[in-house]
Amino acid sequence: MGILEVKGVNKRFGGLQALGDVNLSVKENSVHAIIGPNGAGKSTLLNVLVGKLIPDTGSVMFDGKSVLGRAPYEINQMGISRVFQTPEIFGDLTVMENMMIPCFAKRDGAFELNAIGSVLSQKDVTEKAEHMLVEMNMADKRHMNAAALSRGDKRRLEIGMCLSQEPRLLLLDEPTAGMARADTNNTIDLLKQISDERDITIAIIEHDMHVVFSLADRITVLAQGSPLVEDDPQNIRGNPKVREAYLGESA
Amino acid sequence: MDAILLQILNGLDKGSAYALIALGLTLIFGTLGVVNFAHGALFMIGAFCAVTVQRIFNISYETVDESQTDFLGNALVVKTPYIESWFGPQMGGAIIDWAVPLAILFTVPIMIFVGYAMERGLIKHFYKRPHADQILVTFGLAIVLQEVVKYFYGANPIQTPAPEALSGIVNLGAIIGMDIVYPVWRVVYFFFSLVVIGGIFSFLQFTTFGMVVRAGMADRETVGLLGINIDKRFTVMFGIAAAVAGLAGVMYTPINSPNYHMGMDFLVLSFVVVVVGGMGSLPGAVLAGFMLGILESFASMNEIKSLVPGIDQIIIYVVAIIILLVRPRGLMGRKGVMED
Amino acid sequence: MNVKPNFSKNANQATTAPAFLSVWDMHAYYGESYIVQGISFNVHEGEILALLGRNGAGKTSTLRAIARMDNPQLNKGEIWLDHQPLHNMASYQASAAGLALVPEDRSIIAGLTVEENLQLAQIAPPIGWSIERLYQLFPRLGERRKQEGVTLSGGEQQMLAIARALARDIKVLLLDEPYEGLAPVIVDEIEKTLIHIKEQGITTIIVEQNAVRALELADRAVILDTGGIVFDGVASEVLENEELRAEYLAI
Amino acid sequence: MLGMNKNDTKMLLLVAALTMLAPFILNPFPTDSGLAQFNAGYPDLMQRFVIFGIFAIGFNILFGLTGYLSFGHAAFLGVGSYSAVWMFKLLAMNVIPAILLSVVMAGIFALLIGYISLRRSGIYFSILTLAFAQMSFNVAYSVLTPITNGETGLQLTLNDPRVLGVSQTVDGSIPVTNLFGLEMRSTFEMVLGPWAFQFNAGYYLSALILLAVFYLSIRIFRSPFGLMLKAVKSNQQRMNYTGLNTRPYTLAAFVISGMYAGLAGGLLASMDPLAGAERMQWTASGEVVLMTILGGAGTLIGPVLGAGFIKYFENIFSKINESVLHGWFSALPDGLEDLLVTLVYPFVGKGWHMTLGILFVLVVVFLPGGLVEGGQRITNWIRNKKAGGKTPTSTTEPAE
Amino acid sequence: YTNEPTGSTVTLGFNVPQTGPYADEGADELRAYQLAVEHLNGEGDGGMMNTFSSNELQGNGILGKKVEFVTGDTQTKSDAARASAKSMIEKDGAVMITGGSSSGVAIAVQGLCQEAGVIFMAGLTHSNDTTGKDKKANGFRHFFNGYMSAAALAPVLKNLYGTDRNAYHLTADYTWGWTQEESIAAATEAMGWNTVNKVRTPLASTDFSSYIAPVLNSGADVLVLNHYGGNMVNSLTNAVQFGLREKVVNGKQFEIVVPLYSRLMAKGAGANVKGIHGSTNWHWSLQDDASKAFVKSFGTKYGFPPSQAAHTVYCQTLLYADAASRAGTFNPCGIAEALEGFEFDGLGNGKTLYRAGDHQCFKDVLVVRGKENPTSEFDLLEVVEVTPAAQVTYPIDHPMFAGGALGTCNAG
Ligand SMILES: Nc1ncnc2c1ncn2[C@@H]1O[C@H](COP(=O)(O)OP(=O)(O)OP(=O)(O)O)[C@@H](O)[C@H]1O
Ligand SMILES: Nc1ncnc2c1ncn2[C@@H]1O[C@H](COP(=O)(O)OP(=O)(O)OP(=O)(O)O)[C@@H](O)[C@H]1O
Ligand SMILES: [Mg+2]
Ligand SMILES: [Mg+2]
Repeated sequence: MGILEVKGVNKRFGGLQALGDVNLSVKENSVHAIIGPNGAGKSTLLNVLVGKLIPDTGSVMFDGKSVLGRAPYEINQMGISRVFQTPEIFGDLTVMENMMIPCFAKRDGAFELNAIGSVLSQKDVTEKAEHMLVEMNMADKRHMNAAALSRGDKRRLEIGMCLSQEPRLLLLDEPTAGMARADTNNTIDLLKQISDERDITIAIIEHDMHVVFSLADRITVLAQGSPLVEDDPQNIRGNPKVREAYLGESA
Repeated sequence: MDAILLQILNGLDKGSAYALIALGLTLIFGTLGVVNFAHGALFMIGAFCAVTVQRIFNISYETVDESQTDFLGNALVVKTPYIESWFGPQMGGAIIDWAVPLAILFTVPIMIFVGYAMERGLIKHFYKRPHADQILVTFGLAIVLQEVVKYFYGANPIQTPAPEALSGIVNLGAIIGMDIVYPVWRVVYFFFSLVVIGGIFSFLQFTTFGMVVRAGMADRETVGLLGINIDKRFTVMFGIAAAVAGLAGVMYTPINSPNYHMGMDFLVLSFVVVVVGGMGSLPGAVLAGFMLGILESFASMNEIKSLVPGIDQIIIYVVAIIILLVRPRGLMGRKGVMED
Repeated sequence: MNVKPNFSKNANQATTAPAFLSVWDMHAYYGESYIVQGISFNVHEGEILALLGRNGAGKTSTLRAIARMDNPQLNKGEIWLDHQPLHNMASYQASAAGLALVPEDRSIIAGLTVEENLQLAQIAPPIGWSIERLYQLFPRLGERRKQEGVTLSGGEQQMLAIARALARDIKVLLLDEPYEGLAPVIVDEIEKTLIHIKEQGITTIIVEQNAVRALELADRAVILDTGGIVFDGVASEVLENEELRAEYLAI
Repeated sequence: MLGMNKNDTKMLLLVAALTMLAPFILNPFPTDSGLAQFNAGYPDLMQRFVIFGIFAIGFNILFGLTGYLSFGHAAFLGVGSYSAVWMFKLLAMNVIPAILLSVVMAGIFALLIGYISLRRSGIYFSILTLAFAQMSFNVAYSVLTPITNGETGLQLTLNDPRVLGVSQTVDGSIPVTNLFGLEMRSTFEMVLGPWAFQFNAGYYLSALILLAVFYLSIRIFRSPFGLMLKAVKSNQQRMNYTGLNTRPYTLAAFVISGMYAGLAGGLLASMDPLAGAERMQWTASGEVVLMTILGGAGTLIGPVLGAGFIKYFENIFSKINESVLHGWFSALPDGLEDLLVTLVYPFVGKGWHMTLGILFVLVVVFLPGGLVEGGQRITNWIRNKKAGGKTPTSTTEPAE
Repeated sequence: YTNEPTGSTVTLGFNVPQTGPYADEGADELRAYQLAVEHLNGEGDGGMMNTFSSNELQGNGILGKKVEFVTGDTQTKSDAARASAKSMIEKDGAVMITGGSSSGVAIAVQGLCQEAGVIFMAGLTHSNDTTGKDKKANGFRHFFNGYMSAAALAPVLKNLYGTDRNAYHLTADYTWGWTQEESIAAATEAMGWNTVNKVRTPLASTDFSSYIAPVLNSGADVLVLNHYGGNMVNSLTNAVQFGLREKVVNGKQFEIVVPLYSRLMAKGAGANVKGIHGSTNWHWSLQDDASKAFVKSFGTKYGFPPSQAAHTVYCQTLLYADAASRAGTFNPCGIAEALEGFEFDGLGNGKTLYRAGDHQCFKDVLVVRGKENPTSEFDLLEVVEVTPAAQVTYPIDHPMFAGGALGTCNAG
């Protein structure tokens, strides 16, 4: 029994079957990669998981509780955090403030807030945010407005924000797209370290096979809205169907 | 029955005014994304174009009539319009009589120019600025325009009658054997607004102009990258919108005598109409205009008023609230237009 | 103006052909922050140039400045394309002169369908490939022609952005991370397309984090670091130069 | 100090000094000079400065932090005023219960309207608030006349019941508003040579309240709550996916700012016990929007400056008439005098609207951040001048 | 007392609408005020000071003090009007406030003056309430009111249109409209008319067509427009548009009545006013010496005849000055005492009484009609009847004026 159980999820957009009978089980504390051609429905699946979309049929259970029908913030409070394909950050706020906001969250993701603001808790938050900035290698940009970051930096910031929430399930939609090689490697290391040291489960969508194969414990290949295969990384690499539909010769 | 038909008619007629005013506003506000608090002022300037034409036609020479006295007891100075002396009292009188329709010819270029000057001189710099700044600058502009008009024309309403031939009443019910009389000019206004609305629709529908402007609104940068000079098109759009506002104004003058604050009187209403219609939707604005017009007419019926006292005071707002709660983006609004 | 300016400092010894696109001493600012700090390079007709560098190096800013976007502001410098002085132009004029930029965020226009996004590119002359021909190149787009552009999957959007550039008759194509977010098979496709485009005589500048792929495709490479050029030479040279690779590309 | 950083403390102290010394600062010209026309240091206007300052500060908590542009805030001001006047009529002439009731009533009203309006965002929200406010205005103007006294406005009369007090004083007039006996209208006049300075009890009460709520707004801006609101403004989507239910936060901001408006309304009524429906009209809501933007939305001090600016024009420029102008220019030769009067006259007196409109345009074109930015530019310029050299202007820091 | 003048001058506060819909009326009032000040200070031809029955005023200011004035903008809003009045009292030291062009504002400012301890000489305010339920000891009204309009109009209407009529009222939905509607309905019903309907229209209406349309089939043969200002111009224009003037109902010609006329505003309705009856406080075409003197004085200075608003505020200024002179003080209580029960003549409306009990002036009221063949742009109305004061006088405890109390004079 995985921490995340997706059963028989269907989603249509008009005439297009974006998700067709998707079943997926993600084991606790594993890194589960979802790969597949463009338009396969990977992001759509994530949208269903975080409550942005409501599927036509099917069930989604997180930690034994149903996710469907809950508002995005409630789902987040259950412990699911998501990095978007196009970075969603607070453009008007500084990098530091961006990082501080999720740091106000408690361990389980619920917000603890004090409108009058006790000095002490704010100090904790600042420290934690500072720590996270260092970890994401962004400390020198802390006073910049987030909108002015380069794209790779925006993505790193977003990952950092999601991590500092200390979620139980982290959903990553192409986290290293547009990231320089060096930072991609750093991110891989960071994610590895996180999945090893903390009990965070990671589901990752990625087109960069280097990232996928360095991280994933298990891989699901999605094609035209349905899972094609689910297997260990080595087997996926060798799977001819996957090669044809997705990897091409270059992998 | 007659009474209800009459109110429907009246609602359509009121609605045509609302729709026409809202149409101009939605071109600027719903399409260009500029919160234009000066739209009422454009409407007002259109109306004063008619006043001006009337004044110009009435420029007179003076003769002294010894047989009569003025209020101070001096000999009366009689004024005769030059037009009457040039074309003879008959023809000249007719020209003066037709001042309002003739003013249309004069209004369109003036309004396009006003729109052009306004956009190039001021609004241009505000497309990317926050809506709040747009409000401040257009509100400031509206006040200035208003005060200039007040300076030259005073604060009281100025009568600008419809031509004699169009100012009577017609019996619209005659065909169906009922007695439904209605002022001719209001019928004219109704059809006039249909023509203008139709014209604008077809212009935006059958050319790519509308699509380009919409695209430019969503993402100016990218449209520029595709080789399109979007600024020019925005200016044109602004000119058209100003002209529509002006036309709405000119034609409105015989219905109610224009005064310098008539724009402000219509401003809130026209914003409500546009938003209820849905941002970015021209048909929405027109539909909402007619709908609110009809509802307003019904709400002012005695039967309704006796059921819900004061309903005519608030009907527009009640309807606006209900529609916005039931339909998040108004009647026909497009997603993402001015939702932040 | 017939004299073709040749501003080359030290570059281009490899080839003697005159420059088709010249960038000379370009300085660009975002408001008060000085980002592009005096860049000069040349591109020859029909060549593919890879513009590389880590996140925040200024690659995007350079492309945007060349495409004459309002931001960053070009405060000093000259850009010549085929005898035409781009530096005096606005972006729409640069586009008319034959320049096309595929921006990193793809900039698909909200509220417009796929087809309208393409039509939009064919309003102002000069007009390039027909829409039908583009659909042949990217069948996925043809299938989704009535769908709103922004609801496309990430990869599909990328295709649309490239197609939109080709819908115009262009001389120079500026690609900002075209492979980002694309499945490996599609990357192969696009690479083929780029080669195809090159065969048509179109000049290309490609910015890419997948440096190896970009370098394999490109004839020449320019490496940026914090707003200045640190390498300008033949592409294969970079692949061979361990030091460069490690220092600037982390590969 | 008091949990604020150094800059904020400095600003609070500055505001404190300005408000406390306002009777001096606003009366720079000797009473008999021609320029006395520009003096603003009389009780009524000073009261209006601070009260509308409070209104604008409150509005800015909603608009500056969350970006929700309410076009109906005047309704809360109106509700506050009506509540206060009813309190004076029914309970007592002491301003404390009246002000408390206005804040509470405005809060309840804001809760209702906000709860519904906040289901929408952007322009749709603005129009919803506008619709509610216009409805309130129309209803107050006519249908609810028994409660609001319609067009005339709710006033005290000689036969108000007034449980804790008298209906009329011994000399047969209506008692006046007071704070435990200190009459709001009592004014101490200090004459210093040609100058006369007025110290008014009502003004100082309002000013102290302004300081308190200004401090509160600083704390809100700097608190995590304020940060959350700014984040909501910046990216509501991300906020949702960070586990925050944004609705209660925006609603809280809405209610708080509504209560500020109610407080302002209550104070207005306390200074001058009248509540008119036109306080709720859309133009009144528009005015506070203009004040906030003019001063600098999202900045702490901006709204207060904006409020002062507009009220100053309304009350001072509108009073400059032709004969005042002739008075100013009388020293000049006749022809020149007439010429100058003709040139200036359209912009003062009945033309004060024109000047205000022109200034709106100029400010927003040249000072995109409002008056606060103007102030910053001047300080920067002075600093640069002092430094003597050409230090590049520092990167635009948020103007606060 | 408040603002006791200590120097050689005395300051009066002229508080009129300078912006908003009544700006032109406000401007005309200001002109009249300036004229009055000139005359009080001995400049100009003296105007009605020469015809005024009281001979106290010498052209040397008031009580020997030169008259100065400050002006303010009421914006036709109670709040703004009070702010403006306060600034005159607190900053400029005005001992008297006068002006106003609407009842709401007049009542609001009257209340303020009562509290502040200065005299308020109301300008154009026609609501019964100003000297009815909202009367104040410090406030005085020279202008007539809704009741008086009705009392003057009714007999004329009876003569013209007979006693068998069905009246339909359109009424501006606020206090002034209500009091006028009540007054007219009562007066016409008393002479036998039937009131078919009383319909309230929102103040903010600009287009009255949806209120006019039902009139067509209501069986009414008289339409009474209890509207003022812009409302009146529009409702009248709309009524004429719908052909009401040509309509024949039950064999009777349909008639429109506008109980309160303002010549300035009527101009906006243009030819639509022709033949339509109403009442007015005063009109420049009156031929008594006082009116002629005032028109001459005003017309010579400004080039056009004064409006009724100008006339009433001019009178109010002279009356105040005269009362101060007679009382020998600027103390509001002294002045109030001098004004209460004061009888005078020579200010244009014949013999007039400032009644002590409610501070309302009782004088002749004019019934006017829109002129068929105007000779100039000012020549819009013609006087058809001068209703004598006695006919419009009502007892102080008349129910339409009940509630409220004058209170006692406050000197601050
Ligand atoms: N709102 C929508 N309306 C219509 N079609 C949609 C919508 N959202 C997604 N689609 C379609 O659903 C399919 C799946 O999209 P999705 O974004 O999930 O793909 P993906 O697997 O994430 O692809 P990529 O790797 O390119 O990001 C695509 O063909 C897309 O065009
Ligand atoms: N709008 C902006 N305002 C201010 N600074 C900006 C803006 N956009 C980018 N910058 C800054 O300019 C620098 C260069 O950014 P640019 O986007 O050109 O980098 P890049 O090389 O394309 O990086 P990436 O690989 O991450 O896309 C970065 O430091 C970035 O923070
Ligand atoms: Mg995707
Ligand atoms: Mg980039």
